[in-house]
Amino acid sequence: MNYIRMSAIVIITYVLISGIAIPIVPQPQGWFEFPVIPGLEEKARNIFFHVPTAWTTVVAFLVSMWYGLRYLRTRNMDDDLKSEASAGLGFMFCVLATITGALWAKFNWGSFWNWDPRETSIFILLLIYGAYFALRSAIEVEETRARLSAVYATLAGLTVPFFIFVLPRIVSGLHPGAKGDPEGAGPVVEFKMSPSMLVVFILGLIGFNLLYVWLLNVRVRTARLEYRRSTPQG
Amino acid sequence: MSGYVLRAWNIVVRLLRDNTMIEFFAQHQLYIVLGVVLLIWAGIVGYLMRLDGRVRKLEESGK
Amino acid sequence: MSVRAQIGAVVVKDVRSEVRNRYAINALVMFVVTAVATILFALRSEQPGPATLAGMYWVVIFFSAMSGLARIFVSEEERGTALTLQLTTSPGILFAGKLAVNTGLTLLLTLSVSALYIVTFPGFVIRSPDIFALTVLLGSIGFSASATILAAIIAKANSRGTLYPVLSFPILIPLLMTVMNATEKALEGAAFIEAVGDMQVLVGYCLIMIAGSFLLFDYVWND
Amino acid sequence: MRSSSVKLDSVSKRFNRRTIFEKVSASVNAPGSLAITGRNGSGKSTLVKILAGVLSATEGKVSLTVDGHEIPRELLYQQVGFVSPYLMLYDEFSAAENIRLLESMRSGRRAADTEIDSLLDMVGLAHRRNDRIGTFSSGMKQRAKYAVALIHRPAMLILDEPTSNLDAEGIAIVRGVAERQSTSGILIVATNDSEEAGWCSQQIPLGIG
Repeated sequence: MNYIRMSAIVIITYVLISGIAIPIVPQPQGWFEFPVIPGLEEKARNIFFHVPTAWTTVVAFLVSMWYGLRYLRTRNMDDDLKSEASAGLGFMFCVLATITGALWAKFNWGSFWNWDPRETSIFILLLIYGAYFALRSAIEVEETRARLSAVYATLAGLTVPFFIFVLPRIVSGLHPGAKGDPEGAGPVVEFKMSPSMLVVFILGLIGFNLLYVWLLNVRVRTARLEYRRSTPQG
Repeated sequence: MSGYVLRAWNIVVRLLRDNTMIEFFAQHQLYIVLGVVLLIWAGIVGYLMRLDGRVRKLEESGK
Repeated sequence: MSVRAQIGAVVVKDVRSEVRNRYAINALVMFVVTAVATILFALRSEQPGPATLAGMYWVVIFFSAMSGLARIFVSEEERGTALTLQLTTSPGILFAGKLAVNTGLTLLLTLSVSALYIVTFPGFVIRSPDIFALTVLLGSIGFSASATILAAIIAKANSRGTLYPVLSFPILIPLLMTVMNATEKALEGAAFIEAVGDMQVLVGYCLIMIAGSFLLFDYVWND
Repeated sequence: MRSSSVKLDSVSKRFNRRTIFEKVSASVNAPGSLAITGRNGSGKSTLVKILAGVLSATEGKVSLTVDGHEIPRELLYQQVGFVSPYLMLYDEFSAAENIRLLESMRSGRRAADTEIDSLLDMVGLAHRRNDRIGTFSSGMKQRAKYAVALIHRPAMLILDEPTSNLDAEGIAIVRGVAERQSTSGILIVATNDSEEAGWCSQQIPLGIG
């Protein structure tokens, strides 16, 4: 855990410094300069923060679902604590990803929200997290709460393939001539970045996931303490 | 002690008077953003470390 | 086959119960009528295009279904007959029966909303009946597959009425988007080949949701 | 007569982190009977629900064996009859309809009219055969539940507070049912009435201490 903590701090600090400070120039000379991506320019820096948070959101959701399924098998309340903690963090990262995405969209596409496929999927992820917590707060018996929220998380997880494979096609069908500049997002989505950017980008992915692991660890431990404290003795 | 403070003050005054610092940041506004972001990040890390330590203490006292 | 007879008995029981009590039907009918009337007031003499009509068509179905489909498990829980059911059938048989009843109810709902739309909106002309029929059929099956297991979850929670649409919406979005897309094509008179992709998505959704709910229902139903 | 036996192997139940009961063990071989006694809130109803496969135990194991085969939990309903005041029948159906519908849900078979009539006759409801359960008094509802619980000749009959809401005639009927079940199969009675507990050859007290 100590290694995870230290590497999360080091990597994210590095990503912050290099992601913000490395100048973007037309002809990059080495690792300390980024090339200009047409249509993105300085806005390209968002890649290093937005994409990792969005990625972590999905990871957190899958972890939550995994522990939910494990609860159904083991009926061990500790698995439910983990599932809930991961969902809470996922929600936080989801909000961050939505805000960074919306800010970027404002300056790149002209408005905060365009219902582009990716924006739609993150919106739905927010809804799923919201529904998950609404369900949890509506059930008083903790065994039932753990059971039903695990089932709901799994049901929601079953729809994920549809968002990944189906949504982009359908939404562009629903919104012909949608505003925006598909060229701008192209190089990012298809990982056609210059090596100097790719390094920072991948470090960003790793760093934010390590941060998530650390946060999850702290949250699960506090949840365990709380659980133990409220358990009647004897 | 007061000698150091005085010397630092003099440097700041000179930087401001000659406009070197202001010019530098006027050309590279990104560094201000970087400074702010790093400050926030340091705050978050510090808070998390403290929280982590407190939780560990509680865990140990519970055993 | 004993299993088929058992599932049939669940269906018979629910249908007969519905005929005597009209828990769901009355709510559904009133909801559909009010929703369509509100849309008509809002539009006055405007004539919306196929995309808007297809969207509004499924919006009415979604919200009416949300007002009625949860009854199938909530009523058992409220009357205390859930325990009786637990003592009389296995979860799989019960779920199959309830799913069949809800699918029937949803089909009835889509058919009556279609009829109402055809009568009240001059622009709602089904130019590709093949696409429309298949969309409505697959849409209803997928709809009720998700709605039935969510109803079972809701029945065990407090604040049931408000929670149901909240839980269903994210899970139904892929389905809603696809059926809206396909319905739009049906209203525009597209050839069937153009909607094949949508149909594949719908079939996939139905299969995944039905299989998933069958596997998960045990955990919802039994403590 | 089928050979059957039920076994409770150190069964515990916790609920919202509260222990209801801990390490309860017992076993009954057919023909035989077991009374579960204890104060209100000692977990009698919880234990019989675990026996019926409706609730799961937090720890321990419950197994019902019929003709040498252990019945999996999802098929327990075919072997168990259950009567209790908190069990509800469908108000909108008549007594005969309730029996027929529930039996066809259970086994897929259509119960013969004669079968239903003889059961209703036994519990003294023959004259109200076609009246809706919703119009019944609570004692009559309790009687109807016996008919529903016996139609499939269960290997294990579970009675939770068997005589609640019943008059003297009803109690006599129930005593007859209990006697027949304990000489042909397994009878489980959960009660805090010492007379009812006396119908059974074994007793386990819950919630001591």
